[in-house]
Amino acid sequence: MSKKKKIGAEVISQRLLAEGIMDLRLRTSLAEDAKPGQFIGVYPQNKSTLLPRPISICGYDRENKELRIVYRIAGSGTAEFALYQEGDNTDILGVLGNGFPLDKAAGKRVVIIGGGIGVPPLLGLAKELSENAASKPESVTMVMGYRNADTFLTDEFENYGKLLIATEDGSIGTKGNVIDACKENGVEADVIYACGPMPMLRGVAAYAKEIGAKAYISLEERMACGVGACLGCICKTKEVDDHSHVKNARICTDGPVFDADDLEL
Amino acid sequence: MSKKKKIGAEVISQRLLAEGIMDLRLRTSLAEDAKPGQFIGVYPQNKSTLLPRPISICGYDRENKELRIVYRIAGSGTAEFALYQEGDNTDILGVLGNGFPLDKAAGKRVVIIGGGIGVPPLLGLAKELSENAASKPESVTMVMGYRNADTFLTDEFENYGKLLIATEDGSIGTKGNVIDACKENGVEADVIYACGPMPMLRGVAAYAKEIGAKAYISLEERMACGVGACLGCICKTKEVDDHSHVKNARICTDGPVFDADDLEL
Amino acid sequence: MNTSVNIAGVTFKNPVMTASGTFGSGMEYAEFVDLNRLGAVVTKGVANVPWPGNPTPRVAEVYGGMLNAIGLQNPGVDVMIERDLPFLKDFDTKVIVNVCGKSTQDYVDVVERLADQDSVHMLEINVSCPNVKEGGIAFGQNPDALFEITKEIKKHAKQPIIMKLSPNVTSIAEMARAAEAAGSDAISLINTITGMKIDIYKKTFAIANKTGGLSGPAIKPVAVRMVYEASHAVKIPVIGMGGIATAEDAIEFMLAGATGVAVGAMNFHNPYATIEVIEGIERYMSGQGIENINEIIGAVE
Amino acid sequence: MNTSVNIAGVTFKNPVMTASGTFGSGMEYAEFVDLNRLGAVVTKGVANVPWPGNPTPRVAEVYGGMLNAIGLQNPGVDVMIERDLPFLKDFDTKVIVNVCGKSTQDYVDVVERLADQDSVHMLEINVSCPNVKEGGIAFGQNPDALFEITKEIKKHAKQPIIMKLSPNVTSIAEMARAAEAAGSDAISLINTITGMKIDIYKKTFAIANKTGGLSGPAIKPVAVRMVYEASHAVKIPVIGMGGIATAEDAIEFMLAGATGVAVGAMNFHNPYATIEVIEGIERYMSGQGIENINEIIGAVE
Ligand SMILES: Cc1cc2nc3c(=O)[nH]c(=O)nc-3n(C[C@H](O)[C@H](O)[C@H](O)COP(=O)(O)OP(=O)(O)OC[C@H]3O[C@@H](n4cnc5c(N)ncnc54)[C@H](O)[C@@H]3O)c2cc1C
Ligand SMILES: Cc1cc2nc3c(=O)[nH]c(=O)nc-3n(C[C@H](O)[C@H](O)[C@H](O)COP(=O)(O)OP(=O)(O)OC[C@H]3O[C@@H](n4cnc5c(N)ncnc54)[C@H](O)[C@@H]3O)c2cc1C
Ligand SMILES: Cc1cc2nc3c(=O)[nH]c(=O)nc-3n(C[C@H](O)[C@H](O)[C@H](O)COP(=O)(O)O)c2cc1C
Ligand SMILES: Cc1cc2nc3c(=O)[nH]c(=O)nc-3n(C[C@H](O)[C@H](O)[C@H](O)COP(=O)(O)O)c2cc1C
Ligand code: FES
Ligand code: FES
Repeated sequence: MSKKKKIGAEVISQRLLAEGIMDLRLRTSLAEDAKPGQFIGVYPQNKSTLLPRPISICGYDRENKELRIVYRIAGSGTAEFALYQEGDNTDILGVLGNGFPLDKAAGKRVVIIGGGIGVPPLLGLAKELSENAASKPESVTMVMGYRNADTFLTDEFENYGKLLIATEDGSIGTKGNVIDACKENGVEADVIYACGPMPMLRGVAAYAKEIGAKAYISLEERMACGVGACLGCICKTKEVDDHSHVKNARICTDGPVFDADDLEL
Repeated sequence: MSKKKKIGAEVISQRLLAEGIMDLRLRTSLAEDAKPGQFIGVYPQNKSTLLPRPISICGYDRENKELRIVYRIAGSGTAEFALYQEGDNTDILGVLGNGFPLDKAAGKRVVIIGGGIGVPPLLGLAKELSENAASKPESVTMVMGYRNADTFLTDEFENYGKLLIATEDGSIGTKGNVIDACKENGVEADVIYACGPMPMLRGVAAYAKEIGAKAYISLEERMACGVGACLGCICKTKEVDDHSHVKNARICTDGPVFDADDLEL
Repeated sequence: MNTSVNIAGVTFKNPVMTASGTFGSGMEYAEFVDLNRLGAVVTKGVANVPWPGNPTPRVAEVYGGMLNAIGLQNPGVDVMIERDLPFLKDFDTKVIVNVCGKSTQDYVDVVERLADQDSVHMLEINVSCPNVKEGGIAFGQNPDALFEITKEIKKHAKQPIIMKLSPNVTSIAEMARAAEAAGSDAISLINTITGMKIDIYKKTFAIANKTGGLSGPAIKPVAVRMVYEASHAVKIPVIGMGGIATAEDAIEFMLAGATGVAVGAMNFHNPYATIEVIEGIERYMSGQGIENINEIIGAVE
Repeated sequence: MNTSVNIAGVTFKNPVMTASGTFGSGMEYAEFVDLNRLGAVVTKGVANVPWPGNPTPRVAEVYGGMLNAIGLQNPGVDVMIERDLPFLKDFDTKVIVNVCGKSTQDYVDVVERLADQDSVHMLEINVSCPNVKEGGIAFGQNPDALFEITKEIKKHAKQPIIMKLSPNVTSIAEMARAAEAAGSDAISLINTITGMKIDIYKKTFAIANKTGGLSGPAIKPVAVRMVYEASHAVKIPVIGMGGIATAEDAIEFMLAGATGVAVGAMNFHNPYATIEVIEGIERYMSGQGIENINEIIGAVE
């Protein structure tokens, strides 16, 4: 693994994917080190805001040094990013975080579960699992939850296996959340990878227990440094860990992906 | 006179005039109210800097709503302005200040003296005096001081009368300052208009006394509001004035142009 | 929708005021803003006699804000009565006169001169200006001194008084309690935080007075915290200020416990800021289904 | 060109350090920065036993800076001795361990445990963290308490000590004098200024602890002022921090009176900040014809 860097990146393209959801491709050497489930920090130019915005890696083309992020316009930083156009430059910090443990998938029935803006990092995971011989699963099912019919990335997920959709308003797929969709479809799994809001992740962890699967879930927390130095972004673990010695893992470096069994959710 | 405004302006063009000196033309309705010796506040976009930059009006085309400013890159705000290109937008505050008292020029031998970045506002003055019948002077002499041969606006001044140049290094015109140039050329005057650094303005005031002329000089001071509210930009006056009642005039509203006789220089 | 608030018996059409010293006496900004729309105009500090203030440079820009050391230049209370109050009387807004002094007697003199001025609705007593050597700050940094001067001023004031507190203290709650105990009708905070800027090339202070008061968005988190602490320490109403630029900022202060809010240095960045804050508060209220603005005061506990 | 400074008998190759809590124990930023180039690495605060810290959210962004209420999470001094100090020993830089505690005895325990650690060159005593209820801040806001704890720690410390002062006080000069009188070898300032941020849509505090410490460029003018006041109040050396992002910022602190300077929150904005500050100071010195960096310390009076 190469060193983390703060580095300039050039915008290759940007487009609107769904209401308030942007798809941004960057040219950066960081792509060479990217793994699914990792993230980068994107720095706004606006000098009133100094902290990097953590955004998951949605996809990468290592050879062409392309990194893809898909994000929701949530505040001043992402609103600024949404204005970037081809040829613009931006500063990014990365590659950050551990990423999904691919090796756990080998030969297993894998289910990938995403909700809302937790969906994008799972696309990179689905792609990697389909392409990477070493971690080839027995099967891959994907379950993605959206608010309504304004979904995004679904066409791309379909390239990598069976896709189930849940929508809150029932306009597409199962009416309800991703767990409802899993149950409705009797989804079975040995290994679950998930990313989404905390209530969903709690549901996933419980469902995994129920069906006897391992769950690897990606968490979110407010961050400052992004590199494990400030202790801003901790989550509670069941056991005392090596770093903190107080049952606090750093999401930015020890995570963002954790074995659900290790967490106090 | 119309009300002061904070208003968006569109960049018509920008070019480099001399090393570190920029010539920026803006499309703005404020041009309709502009007078020589007045200034505008230009707001940087950089959110770490919130105060407007006071920049003198160098020229204006009232009909086409064009305002011209010529400024030196002196810090972060002006460095940002220097990057503006045709079609960019910027916020400006104006029109600010009193401007030169044109009526004092009517039928008089007028001398216009400028030094360094005090030169630009005098171009607008020279033009107005040459065009405005009501304030037509008997004669106009212009004396501009620069550091070296890297002068600016001299070709344009020459359209409006006799131009004398002083350079610190003697590479063009008189070696020395503007007062040296006046003395060397035996410049006579009834009325002097001047803008430049404080030591020069003190010299101008003394020279005016010597030759029995009235001097109207434009001052500079650090400003916050630009509209007379904060009392940040005062200069010392000889008499108690109506506003402050403590011999402090506000350069941004009572000035920037003052009768030198009224000031405690 | 009800946007009016009551502070010490005075009703303001909305909670949005101007911060003293950043809005002249209203005249300068009347070109930009319809003063009739403001909750109140708070004037520049006025003393018993004219004050010349400090030498220049008096202002300097810093990251996200500015330093000032005007030094309370003012034309004296007589000029205020002859010139500024008649001007303000014609507007449908409340008028709060900010009062400064060097001694207790100075303050009392001003307060007494203003006693019969009907157009003055409240008095804001500035005991927190960091920029004058012998000025009010001595009163503003010591709870006993604050108590004494508040008590004395209260004896002479005909209008309700607002003691304006300094943030340059260890415990703002203690200062708030001292003001309340001495009978202040309300408090306002924060005044500027003492700061310094040095020009490393000229090797001089950016402000002739060496230090200046820091204001602007940079100080907002400190101001919100102090408004929260002060409003939880006393029962009298609190007027909050410090870096307010937008309606969101103003609402943050109100949720923290402010009944009134004032826009200061950001008038210089955006002369329309006060009006935009008023309009933004109304939008927030309708967006959130809030009928009465008083519901949001201190609503985050 | 001489960029080395001496603080309480310890020689630093340059005045640039890391601010405690913003640089881990150096390990995390070693990927970005050659630690050998730093004047010193100042570690995250460490207590006698592991501390879990505060609930999340612990950090929030504000205009020109951030709030934090980490609450001094730390793995305890034993882990520091077994893991962090051996790591740091391999670098050619000075190591300053930041010490926190809830009682005088807590501090003394840590100081004694570190007494025989040769790789620790100085101890910075954090009596100014605003984010722990029973923590050091009580010592940091009262000159008598500061005097007592300093005296007690000084009795037990083998390395020279630096008392780290809180800006949340009425008189920083008084605090500096108390630390000096009790025998502190140096002082550092400022720790964060207590602030608050409220999310007006969620109607909650942005930081779970309600208040957090404000740091970053927003606080620089306050920090420079306090460094100036403190360094004029005492003879012991001062280490300055608060919003330093560039060499210009660092030089401003030194001109105001700081012998050392630390980069804190701005490491998060620019992980190379420390190195850029070091290089920028050298450029400034050659540009200004300054041979010895000690010439600029306190040069603006
Ligand atoms: C590991 C990780 C991966 C993420 N991946 C994605 C992604 O792929 N796509 C996506 O749209 N969003 C993602 N997020 C959330 C994203 O970081 C926030 O939406 C973003 O920071 C908002 O910034 P802003 O300036 O627009 O909002 P503002 O509200 O203006 O931001 C203010 C501050 O709060 C922080 N902040 C605000 N919301 C969040 C949040 N939900 N999580 C963490 N910090 C926040 C910002 O970083 C900034 O420091 C991820 C968060 C984490 C922690
Ligand atoms: C009435 C008036 C008219 C002016 N006209 C011109 C002009 O036509 N052309 C021109 O090049 N310059 C002019 N100046 C000077 C110009 O305002 C400054 O050079 C400019 O503000 C520098 O901004 P900055 O952000 O680049 O520098 P910075 O140093 O980064 O600015 C920091 C702060 O200091 C203020 N400041 C810095 N230098 C000055 C200065 N000399 N005078 C006043 N404020 C200053 C800035 O406005 C800002 O608030 C004028 C000044 C005044 C008062
Ligand atoms: C230029 C200027 C002048 C000020 N003059 C006064 C004053 O006369 N009396 C007073 O009580 N406060 C004065 N203040 C303080 C403001 O009223 C306000 O308390 C402070 O600036 C914080 O608010 P802000 O960040 O919105 O500016 C002044 C502030 C500035 C910037
Ligand atoms: C995330 C964070 C954690 C901190 N932890 C500590 C600490 O453990 N001990 C301490 O003395 N100061 C701590 N501080 C304060 C900094 O060392 C520094 O004094 C302050 O942040 C001001 O400097 P800055 O503006 O450059 O960040 C912390 C600051 C931050 C931002
Ligand atoms: S964000 Fe700093 S430790 Fe994770
Ligand atoms: S800049 Fe505010 S009064 Fe002139």
